Order: sequence, then C-alpha cells, then structure tokens
Amino acid sequence: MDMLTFNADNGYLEAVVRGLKASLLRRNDYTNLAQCENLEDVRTILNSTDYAPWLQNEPAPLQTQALFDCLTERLVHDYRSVRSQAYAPLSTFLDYITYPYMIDNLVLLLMGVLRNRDLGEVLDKCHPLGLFEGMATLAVVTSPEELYREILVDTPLAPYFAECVSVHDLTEMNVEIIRNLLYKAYLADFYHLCVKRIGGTTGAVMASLISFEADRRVINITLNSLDTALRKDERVALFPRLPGGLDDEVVYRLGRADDLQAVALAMDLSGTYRALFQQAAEREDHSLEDQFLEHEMKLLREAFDVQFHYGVFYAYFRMREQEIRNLTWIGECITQKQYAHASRVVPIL
Amino acid sequence: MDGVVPVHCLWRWFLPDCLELFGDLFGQISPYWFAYVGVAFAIGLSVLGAAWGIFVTGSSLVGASIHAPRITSKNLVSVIFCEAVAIYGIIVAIVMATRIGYSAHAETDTVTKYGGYALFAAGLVVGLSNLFCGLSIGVTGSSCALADAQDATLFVKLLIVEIFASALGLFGVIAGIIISSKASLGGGGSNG
Amino acid sequence: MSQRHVLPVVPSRMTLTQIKARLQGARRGHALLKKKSDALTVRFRALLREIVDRKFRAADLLRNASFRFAAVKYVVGEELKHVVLEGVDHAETRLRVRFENVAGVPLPSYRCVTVATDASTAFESRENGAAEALNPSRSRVVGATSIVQYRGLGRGGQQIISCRDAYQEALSALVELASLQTCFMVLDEAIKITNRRVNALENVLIPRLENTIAYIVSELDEQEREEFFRLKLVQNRKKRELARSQATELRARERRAAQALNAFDLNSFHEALGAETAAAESLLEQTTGHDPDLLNI
Amino acid sequence: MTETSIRPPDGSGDRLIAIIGDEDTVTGFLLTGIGDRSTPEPTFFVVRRDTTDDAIAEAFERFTSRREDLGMILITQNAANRIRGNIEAYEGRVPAVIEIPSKDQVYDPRQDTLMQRVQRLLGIRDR
Repeated sequence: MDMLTFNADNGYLEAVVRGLKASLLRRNDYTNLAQCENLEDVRTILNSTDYAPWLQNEPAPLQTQALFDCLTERLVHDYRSVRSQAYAPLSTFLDYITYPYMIDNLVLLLMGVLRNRDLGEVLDKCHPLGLFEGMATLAVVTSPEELYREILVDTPLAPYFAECVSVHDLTEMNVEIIRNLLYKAYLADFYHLCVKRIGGTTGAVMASLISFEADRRVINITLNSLDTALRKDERVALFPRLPGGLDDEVVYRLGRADDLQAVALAMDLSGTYRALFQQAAEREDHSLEDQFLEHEMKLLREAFDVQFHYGVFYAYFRMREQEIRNLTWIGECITQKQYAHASRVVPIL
Repeated sequence: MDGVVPVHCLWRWFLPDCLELFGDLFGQISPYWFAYVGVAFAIGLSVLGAAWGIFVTGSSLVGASIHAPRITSKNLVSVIFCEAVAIYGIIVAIVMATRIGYSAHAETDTVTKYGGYALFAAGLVVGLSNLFCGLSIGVTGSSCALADAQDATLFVKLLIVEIFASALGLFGVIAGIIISSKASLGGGGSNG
Repeated sequence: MSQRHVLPVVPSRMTLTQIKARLQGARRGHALLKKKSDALTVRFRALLREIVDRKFRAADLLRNASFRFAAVKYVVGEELKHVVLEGVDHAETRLRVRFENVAGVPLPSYRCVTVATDASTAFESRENGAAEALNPSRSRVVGATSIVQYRGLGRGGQQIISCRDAYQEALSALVELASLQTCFMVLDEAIKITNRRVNALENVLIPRLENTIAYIVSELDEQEREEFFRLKLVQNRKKRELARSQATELRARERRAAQALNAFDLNSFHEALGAETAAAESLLEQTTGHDPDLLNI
Repeated sequence: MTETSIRPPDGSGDRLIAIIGDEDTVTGFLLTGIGDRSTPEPTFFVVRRDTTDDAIAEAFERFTSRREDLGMILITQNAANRIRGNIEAYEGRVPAVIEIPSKDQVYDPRQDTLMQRVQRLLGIRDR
C-alpha cells in the first residue's frame, strides 16, 4: 500500500531528492576532473554543475580545504532543506541519518572534556549535521559525569549511552571503543526504526542497506583489531549484529580470527563478501575499503530503483558523502601532483 | 422491520432460509435509493480515483520539476489522464441520471425495480473501475515523472503504460453505459 | 707597511729570546690551525652534500606520507583530523639529544625515542629508524602510539596505520636531518672561528712579532754603537787631556828652561814645540770632525 | 612525566618536537605521537586559512625562545615563507628549525633558508 499513501506526505520530497541525485557527478565527470592540472581547472568543471553557486565566492587559488568546506556546506544545505519539509515518520528517519555525525561530535566533545579543553573551541570542529540541542550550554561542563547529566541525557543518543556505556566508563574506556559501541547501538536502533516501525518498502530496502553497513563494520573491526591490544571478547562486543547480516558462523569465526588468513577463511563462507575479498586481493590499486565502497554504491543505486520508500533519502546522503570524498581525493591528488592516482575514485553513478 | 439480525445468528445467513430474509430486506428498499446510490458511486468513486491519482502523480511531478523543469508540460498528461477519470465518472453519472423519472408506484413496478438495481450496478462498475484506474494512472504517472526527470528518452515509453492504465477506466465506462441503457425508472430515459 | 705594530717591550736580549720563542709558537699554531680548518672544511663539504641528499629524501618521504594521509581522509573522513588534534596528550615520541665531541667541537646528535606513557604497556625505548620501516607489522604491535590506538576501528584502521608508518619514516629522516643541520651550523661556526684565528695569526700576530724582533734587533745594534762611540769619546777626551797636560807641562818646562837657560836658541825650540802642538790639535780635530753620528746625539 | 626512568646517562633530558604547518601535515605528524599537551601550550600550531602571519610568527617565537624543552621545530614551507624574516633571524642551534615541504607544494630548496646557505657554500667552494 506504500505506493498509494506514500506520496501524500513524501512524494514531493522523494522527487526532489531524486532530482538532486541526478545532479551527482558521473563517471565521465570524474574522468574529466582527473585530467585537471590544478584546482582552478576543477573549479571550471564544477562550475558547470550544481556546485557553481557554492564555489563562486571562494578566492582565486582554490584550496582543497576550501573545496571540502564548500562541498560539506552544500551537503548540509541539502539536508536542512529536505529535513525542514519532512513530515512525521520521514523526519524521524532523516534525524537518524545524522546520528553518526552526532556520535562523532559527542566523541570529540568527550575527548575535549577528558583532556580539559576549551569546549567552545572543540565545538567549532563539530560536524554541522551532528549538532544537537544543549550544545550552547556546553561551556559550563567540566567533567564527563556532568557532560552525561547535562547534555547527553537530552540528546537522542541517550538511550544508546544507557545501553552500552555507564558514566564510569566515560572516563575509563577508550573513546574509540565508546564510539564503536554507540555506533552498534545506533545501527540496531535504526534497523528497528526502518523495519519495525516504518516497515513496508522502506523496511525492505533499508534492511539490506543497514545490514551491509553492519557487516562492513564487523569485518573492518576484525581486520583493524588484529594486531592491537583489543581482546577477542571486546572485539565481539563491538560487532553490530542485525538479522539478515552475516551468518552466525562467519561472525563466530571473525570473532576468533587471529590473522588475515583466518579472516579470509571466514569470508569464504559468505557469498557476497568473499567476492569483495577476492577482488580486493586481485586488484592492486583497490583496497578492501574501496571494494566495500563500490559495493555500497551499488546497493545505494539499487535503492533508487525502487519507488515510494525512505531509502532514497538515506541513499542520496550517503552518495553525497561519497562524492565529497571523491572530490576531496581528486583535489588532494592534484595539489600533491599525484595525477596518476586522481582517477582512483569510486564512482557513484 | 424484521430485518434486524442478532449478531449471534449471523451464521444463519449461509442457510437457505436466510435468503428469504434478504429478499425481504432488499424488497423493502426503494428502487430510487439504489438508483441514486449508483449515481453517487459513479461520480464519487471516480472523483476519488482521479483525486488520488492526481496527488500521487502531482506531488512527484512538482518535486521532480524543481531540478528538471522541462518535464512539467509533458507530464501534465498524467494529470490530464487522472482528470479524464473524473470526467468519465461525471459523464456516466449524467447518463444514469437521465434514466430516472418519477413513478407513483415504484415499489411494485418491476421495471422500476430492475432499473434501480441496474443503475446501482452501473454506478459500482464505473465508480470502482475509475477508482482503480485513477490509482493506477497516479502511480505510473508519478514514476513516469521521476523517470522522465532522470532520462528524457523514457517519457514516451512510460506514457504507453499510462495509456493502458487509463484505458481501464474506459472499460468500466462502456460497461456502465450499456448496463444503464437498459434501465428506466418511472419512464425516465428515451427508450423507457 | 706604514704603521709598525710593535709590542710594548723593553728591548733586551732576554725579550728577544722570548719573542723569538713566541714567534715560533705562533708559526706552529698557524700551521696546525690551517690544517684543522682544512680538515673541517672537508668534513663540512661532505656534510653539505649529505644535507642536500637527506633533505630531498625527506621531502620524498613526506610527499608519500601526505599522499597516504589523503588516502586516510578518503576512507575515514575529515573528522579524524579533529579527533587526532584533540586527542593529543603526552608526547610519546621524543628527541634524545646527545653531544658528541668531534675534534673539540661538541656536536649534538638527535635520536627519536618512543616513550610509553601508559604504565600497563611494556616500557619501550628504542630507535624509530629503519628497523621499524623494515618491520612494520612488529611496530604496529609494539610501537603503537596511543594516539592511533583503536583509531579507525570501524573503518580505515589499516590506512591510518600505514599513514602513521609513512610519517614515522619521514620523521626519522627529518630527525637525522636535524642532527646534520645542527652539525652544519656548529661546524660552520667552528670553521669560521678557526679561519679567523688563522687569519689573525697570519696577518696580525706573526707580523707583529716579526716587527718586534726587528725593532729589538735594531735597538740592540744602536745600543752597541752608542757604547762604541762613548768609548771613543772618552778615549778622545782622555787623549786631549793628556795632550793638554803634556802641552802645559811642556810650556812649564819651556818656561822653566827659558828662565833657566836663556842662552838657548829660542826660535829653533819654538819651532819644534809648535809642530808637536799642531799634531795634537789635528788629532783632536780628527776624532771630533768626521763622525756624523756625533751630531745626532 | 614518566621520562625520568629513561633519562640518558649524560643527563640531557629528552626533548620534544614541535610542528607548525597546515592541518593535514600536523595531523599526520601527530599520528607518530610527537604532540604534547601536558603544558598549557601545545607543541603544535595549525595554520589555517584565516591564520595571520603574526600568529605564526608568535608561535615560532614561542617555540624558539620561550620554551626550553624543544629539540626541533618542523615548519612547512608555506608557513615558513610567511615568516621568513623570523626564521632568518633565528640563530640558535637547539631547537633546530627544519623546513619541510608543504602538502600541496613540491619542495623548493631555493626557498629554504638552510638550503640557501648550503647551496651558497657549496657553490662558492665548488667554484
């Protein structure tokens, strides 16, 4: 029934987002950009796209940081304009999209508090999409306990904190562990929102996207914790587990993996990721991370093949993020005169 | 009126002696009631279908035209198709209304009784078929607008899908007109 | 040379010997310093070339590291920068400065050491040099600075580690460069000082000593001449005294003789006496007249 | 500080490495663990787009003259070019000031104060 009722509230926004998605850079745009000699050439190319108004006020020798800021500004602008027109379940859904940024910001703030930094300064570095209410009163916070009591409980992330981190842990635990625990709780909650509370087409589309995200984290956490002091039970505790994700057997093996070999063996049990793993090994200039991104882009493109669901919003913003990454990468390659690597981006469309 | 059925006796409807009860029930209702409810269905459901179709396709069209303004004029076709559904409904409703005339002893006149049922059926046929036709045009129109915004070459192909959808409504209209043409209440209509 | 640099000394045989010894010392010192300056210059030139090489190598390493950082940003995002900048606590990589005495010049040499600030991790202090670059997998376990600990666990951890390694390599190259650069400055200064000393010896001290010796020698000569003249003068005066006393004695004797013997031929006697007096007078004239130095005194 | 146990026998304490440069370069070097914030003034200075020359010069002066615990100062060429006068005026040996290439520029030895000196000396001596 989604197709009959969806458009009443969200038809307009969905069409807007699809229109925005059409303005994303394509494969041949990236080929052209990779040919650029300097960032002014990049600006010339981008001026023929939707980025023109965002870039026109930048002073002449364009810098990578400035480029990145412009792109981020555009992302934030897009998000805010979509969010301001959204109705009830979609607005919640859109809020959830920003929670990862919020987690990042909170981790940053937590670090600032733990190290007694000037929080106003830290606040400037927070991602604009991850801002939340109560940030203005941050200046008075002096300890992690206070941060929790005064700020965290009012944020949408409070349940995640309650779920996985105690106030005591805030000072004791490594912030990166906290970040991953929060992310795990966030993914579970997002999954619940999409599949149980919204359901329908949205649920079906988002389930695959979120469980891919979860699987990617499981594999990445395994790979990145191989040679660290992280204990195996701690590692398993960080794994986000969602229905429809990796098999229990695979996760069990990943949890016990000691080296790359063991990870590869575990991956052999899973159809999708085995292919990604093998391709990453075969293609020299592509890391596993690139393979994941490529796969993610494929899933996001597929989300656009289905109509009347919220997945397009999620997909669009993820694609935008990828585009920012790509353009920053090209910018970096050009400024660092590593022209040969500039074409090594993961195209979105 | 003994048509009131206690809830716990509902199973009785499926027994032969219940048929008598239904016959009594419908027999007591005026054919004019059936006729006008038929007219109401015809126009009401058609407009409902058209309206639904228009908002489904319209909201997508409005949204998509922000980034691809060129699609607006072409994709107005989808809205017009939806609108046509409402027009079918009103045409059939007018045809049906002309079949209704005044009869002093309508309750006993079998022709009038027949006409009442016929118009009721025609109304339902037209109304429902136009409702679903409208929905179908709406959804395909919405997709068509979005697809056209992404790729202009798709429009003509998708338009054919829409045309098939809008043909569904016509089937109902034809059937409805044929059915209603047999009906005549109280000498309403030319052949009554 | 118009002005004569002469040391304020009393010219005497003793000082002459002393100054001569000093001159000899200065000559030997000059030769030694010259040799040192040449040696330092050779070392210096080698150093210069090495600095140039290292600098370009470090630049290359750094370029690679920046590129790796771009790769990290691609995967992890800009947020990492803030986390790292905020996450800084205690320095875990520090410089150990050691002074090595090379040819009397203290040369500082730097070395990178990793200081484990976390008490639980095993204490580790070792060189972060080529060994680590050769064995990155080991360094990941042992040398992991806490700033990268668990960083990028969810995504990009491997990229971060490889970027960290690249920067560490660049850093150790830069630390070596820092040692060389400080050496360069120290040596530069040492060479300058040595050259200044060589020049001072060559152009000031040695000529001055030579001048002094010449002065003392001439002074001593003069003293000798003075002494000789004085002797001569005294001798003359004594001679004149003698002549005069002889003359008076002669006259007295003559008078006595005249008084006693008036019978003598006075004329012939006068003639004889006059000849004798003229001889004495011409002698006097001879000693006083022809020596020009006599007038200078 | 825990460096007491590793103080070298000759008594010279371990020194810190300071860095002045763009955000990326600074972050990259901080990954190696050179950063220190145990004193109120951190051992790194980030040159952003809106950072003034005076601010860079101030940071440089702070590192060279007001801190005792620094062993070397890394400064990117972009930043160094903006405070060239201060760098040329700096005579000390410790901390050693080392110019490193900026992220977005190929290294140019002609701009490096030290390299200028080196090249000049090499040039004169080779001639």
